Amino acid sequence: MSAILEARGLFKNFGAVSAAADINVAVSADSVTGLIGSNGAGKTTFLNMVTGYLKPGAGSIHFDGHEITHLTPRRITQLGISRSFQVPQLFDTLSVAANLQAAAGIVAAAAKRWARGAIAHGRAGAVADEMLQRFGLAAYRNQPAGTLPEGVRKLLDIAMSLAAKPRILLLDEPTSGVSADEKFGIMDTVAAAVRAQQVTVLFVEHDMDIVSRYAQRVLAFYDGRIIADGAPATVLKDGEVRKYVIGEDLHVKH
Amino acid sequence: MSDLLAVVVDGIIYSSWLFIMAAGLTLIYGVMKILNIAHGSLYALGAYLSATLVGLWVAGGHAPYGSYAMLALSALLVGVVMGPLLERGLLRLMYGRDEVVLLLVTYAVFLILEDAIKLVWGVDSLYVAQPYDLPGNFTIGDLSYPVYNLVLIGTAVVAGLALAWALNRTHHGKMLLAVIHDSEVSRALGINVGRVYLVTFTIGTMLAAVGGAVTAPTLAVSAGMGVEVIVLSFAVVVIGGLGSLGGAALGALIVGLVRSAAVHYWPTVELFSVYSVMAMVLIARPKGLFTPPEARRI
Amino acid sequence: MKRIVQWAAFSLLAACCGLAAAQQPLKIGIVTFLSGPAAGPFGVPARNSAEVVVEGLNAGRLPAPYATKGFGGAPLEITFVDEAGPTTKQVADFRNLAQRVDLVIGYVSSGNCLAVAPVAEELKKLTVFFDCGTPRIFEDATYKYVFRTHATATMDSVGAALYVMDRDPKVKSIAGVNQNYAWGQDSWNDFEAAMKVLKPGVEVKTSQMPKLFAGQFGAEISTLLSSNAEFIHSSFWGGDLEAFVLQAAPRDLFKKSTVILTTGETAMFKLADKIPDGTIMGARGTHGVLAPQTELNKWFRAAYEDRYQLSPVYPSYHMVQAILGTKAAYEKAQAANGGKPPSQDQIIAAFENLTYESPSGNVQMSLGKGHQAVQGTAYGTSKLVQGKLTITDVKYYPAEKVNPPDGMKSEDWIKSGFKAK
Amino acid sequence: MKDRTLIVLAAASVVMAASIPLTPQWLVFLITLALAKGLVVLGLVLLMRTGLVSFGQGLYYCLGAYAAALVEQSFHVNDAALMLAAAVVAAAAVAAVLGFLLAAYRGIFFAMLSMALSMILFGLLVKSAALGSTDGFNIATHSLAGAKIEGSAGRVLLGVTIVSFAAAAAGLHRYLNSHLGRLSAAIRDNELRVEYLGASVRNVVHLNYVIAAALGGLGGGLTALAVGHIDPDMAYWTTSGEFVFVAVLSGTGNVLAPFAGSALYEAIRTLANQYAPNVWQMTLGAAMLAIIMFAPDGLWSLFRRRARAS
Repeated sequence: MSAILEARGLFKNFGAVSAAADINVAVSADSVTGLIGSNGAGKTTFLNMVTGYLKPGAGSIHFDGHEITHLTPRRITQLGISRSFQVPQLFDTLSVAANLQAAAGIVAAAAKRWARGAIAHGRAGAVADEMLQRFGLAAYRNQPAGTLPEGVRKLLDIAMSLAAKPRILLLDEPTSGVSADEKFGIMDTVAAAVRAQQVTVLFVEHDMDIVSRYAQRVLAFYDGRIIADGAPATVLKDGEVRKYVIGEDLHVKH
Repeated sequence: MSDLLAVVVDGIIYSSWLFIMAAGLTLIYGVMKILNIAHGSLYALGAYLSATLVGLWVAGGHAPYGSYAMLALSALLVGVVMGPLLERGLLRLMYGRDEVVLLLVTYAVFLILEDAIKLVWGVDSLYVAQPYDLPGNFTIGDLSYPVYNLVLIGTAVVAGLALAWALNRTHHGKMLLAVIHDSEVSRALGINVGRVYLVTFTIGTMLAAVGGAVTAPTLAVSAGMGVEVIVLSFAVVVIGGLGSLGGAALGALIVGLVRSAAVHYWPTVELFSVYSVMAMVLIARPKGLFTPPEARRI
Repeated sequence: MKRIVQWAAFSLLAACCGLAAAQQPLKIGIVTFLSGPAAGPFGVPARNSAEVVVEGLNAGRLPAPYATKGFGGAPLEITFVDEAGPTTKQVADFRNLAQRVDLVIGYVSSGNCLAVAPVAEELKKLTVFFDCGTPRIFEDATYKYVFRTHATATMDSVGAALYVMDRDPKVKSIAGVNQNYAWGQDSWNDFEAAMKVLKPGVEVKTSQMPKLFAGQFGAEISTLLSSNAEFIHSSFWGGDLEAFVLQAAPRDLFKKSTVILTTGETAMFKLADKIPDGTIMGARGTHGVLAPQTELNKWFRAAYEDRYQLSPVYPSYHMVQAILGTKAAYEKAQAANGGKPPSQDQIIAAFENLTYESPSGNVQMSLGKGHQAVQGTAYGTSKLVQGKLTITDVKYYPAEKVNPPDGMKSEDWIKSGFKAK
Repeated sequence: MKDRTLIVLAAASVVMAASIPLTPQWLVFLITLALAKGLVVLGLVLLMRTGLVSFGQGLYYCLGAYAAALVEQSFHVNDAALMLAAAVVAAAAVAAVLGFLLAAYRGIFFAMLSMALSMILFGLLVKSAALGSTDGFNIATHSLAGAKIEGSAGRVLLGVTIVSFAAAAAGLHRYLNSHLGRLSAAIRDNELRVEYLGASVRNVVHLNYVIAAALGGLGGGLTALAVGHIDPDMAYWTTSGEFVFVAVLSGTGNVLAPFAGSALYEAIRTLANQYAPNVWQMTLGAAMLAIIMFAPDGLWSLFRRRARAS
């Protein structure tokens, strides 16, 4: 299977701190990859570089064959990489439905101009309804996003990034700030939705149970480097990983 | 050459006047996120009161130099009366509202004070030149300047240094900076934000009044004098970067020098020199010269 | 709403036919600055003047030829409107006022006069401008219902130039400091043009144009000081005028150059001890201390001073001149109408090309097809005598010497070298 | 699907248009003015929906007025329709250019930069003696789309203004409920997310800025025709401030609000001026405070509450 996303020799420093040191990854289409590592290990930095929020100091990122290293987040989203946020980024005064319609509408409107990348189909309204069903948000339809409980905000945030009909979805700690019993519910919903849309997924996660249950492949970050890469079973057993990632950090939330 | 010297001297005199106004404005904005249009009327209030008090003092035949005390007194009075009155009586009911709404509240206050001043002092202009004439003149090159201008410059410098010291060296000042940085967190840390607001607004009001008081002797205190000042000090504050004291100082200096250069070399553009500077600075630096760093959002 | 319509309709009736009913009071709307920077120097002295004069007229206390009560026996009722605010507001207020009064006297600001004139025409409402200066009103258009009972600002600038020539025929250099808006720009342009005609080759050192109501003139004064001009022309008024004097006098600008204050008379009582001797003072006509010592003027000064403990200044004279001009026209029309109260059209017919006496001397409505007054003017030099500012070396200039002939634009008249057509 | 706003708008316009002949001329003028200013405020409402407040809408109000007047003065075209067209085009054109600059600004800086630009126009006009400097100049309107309207110009103009406002309000209403309208609100709430959904915040802001300017220009043009006189004051910061005030007073909830707010403002101002000429500013200020305190979301919120209650 060919790589849909590929990072080659990425470097990024914040002053003295090295957030990425020679990151090389190839992600194959329709795979689900978990990114683990203690805080400041470079997971989110990696996400931010892929989505163009940060520019790498060196190295290049390729999506579906073309280089996207120096594109703006908007352009990258248009090409078909969308992300969700650790702290949900919603339109708080708009209703849940309107949030999704805005997201879907952007694609629908844009489809006329750039058919490449995101495959836009269906009217925004239809897509929004589809998402409401798929994420079980129908009950909140007309409620302003600002008034939703955290778990629902997380789901809406992810639903919006999926409403853009991406080919790659990046989830930044999808279950952080959510009570333990909600977590699996959220992840199941997301997994189902993702399967339905055939999206390649990368997600940052601290909860190793979640990782081992949903990821087909795990990348362990430490000091801006990838110290382990492989199937969950093997990676989570890896000595360095146990020492640097799980050892101190297992089940640590913030 | 002496011409250039004149440009600088005139510029600095004008800048000092601007700075006294801008300092209060930027302080209030920094802490309370209120762009206070009423600042102009408080300036006028300071001018009217000092004109009255100095007038009485002189009429009373007291020691002429006492008139300076009158200037200080009136600024103090306006500050401690109007500051708390407006903050406690009105603004406090508005906190949490949109910045624009707060701005309009101060605009309403401005309208009300304009008429209030008219009702108290009438529409005839007042003037009290004694403090201005008293110290005589000094000459630079072949130009003579009233020594009073040095008082103006001095007031500005002292006010600036005092504020800077109070902000960075005193406990209250540090609390203030904390609130400027993030009022939510400060609340969480147990800082009495309400009190900080009261103090800030009172100091800001006092600065406006000081501006009025030191200006009163140099001109005719007349209706509508606050209007012209306010947009000018807005420009200075925005140029310098909202909430930044150093920015206000630099902004005042730039505006002052540009204006006096325009007057000397190209009088016809004096009218919009200030706004052109403001536009150019904002185009070059969208948030003004000195701006606080922004936190990463994701 | 319905009530408003009826009431409006009624007052319209009153406007057209009301004059017919004898002894029924005449309603006069008076528009002048009651707030803002122009209230102190112009608006309020004018309002005071209106009150004194109307009171005097209603009591029949004025000397001949104005001894009859009110206007031809009809008592006067006045309503004041604040002139402060943008022209949209002025036009709105005028349209509103026009419903409630028989005639309007008002407007200090030239912009407001320009804006209101066509509206007065549209509403067919007799309107008398009492103070605004721009010559454009009757030079750019002709009106039936609009009159102006004082000379334009051109007279002030030309008069100032003539006086400079009388003071120093060998004048070599001039400079100017005027507010950067229409009044200041026009005043300076006319003065500069007149000087260049009267004294070819005169050097213009600098023309300072500070923003209106700037209040701080340090830099301007420095520039004027280093310009070493012999004469400095200024049409400053109000707070700016006072601030300029307060800031310039201590820096010896008045010693270094001779300063011309074309509206200086408005400040001469407040700033008596501040205006240095030798300053050229104007009053925009033979008003105030420059007015002739006639019975009428004596009565006016006495009545005004006795009521306000202040001397009347030129805006006060402009106001009384407007009221008396209208009275003269009204009574002339009444006489022509066999003693019956005249119609508005009859008043207008009588007003055109009218010549009448005011406390400031004779007024001839000879320009703008008989709607625009001309008058002589005068300038003098300030001199402090026992703490009281007096005007010495007064020179009078007859109307035809300082005003263009009818049908000629002021600008062209000056450029032509003051030639008649 | 029925839309109450559009129905109310249509009904109100018809009633107002029908009552024109009965309205006394001074009231005709006030309503025309209120509607013309209401158009400028409509533009501000759109900007506020996008999270932006312009303290320089006077720039376009003034541009529109001068464009209309200059068409009349320099080409002797005194047909209302053409003059208004010129007003809209001039304003929109300038905004299209300045938009590239302003679209990058937010919050108080957007407000201040737009104010600075408007004050620069004010300065330029004051300097231009040819345009009468601060005195401005008069303009006359003799026909509307070819038809002579002398004598009844005021009433005809009110008709034109009612139609323009109704059309603009309806159009804006539709726009706000379209995708771009939703996107504008989204930008106000969270720009970052909009970009991460693949839309260009700058483009939307730019577009809304131009629309607002066009409305401002139209309002200015109508004001110029109604007043028959123009001057640089229209670009002075206090004029822009008045518009912002009316916008906040009205509330941004509904496109009908700006007329209500604008009318109330003119009413307060006129009455205060007639019955309290010495303290009319104070009256205005007090009224402002009262409204800000008791109708936090603008007058419109009052209407809505009433509607719900009944």
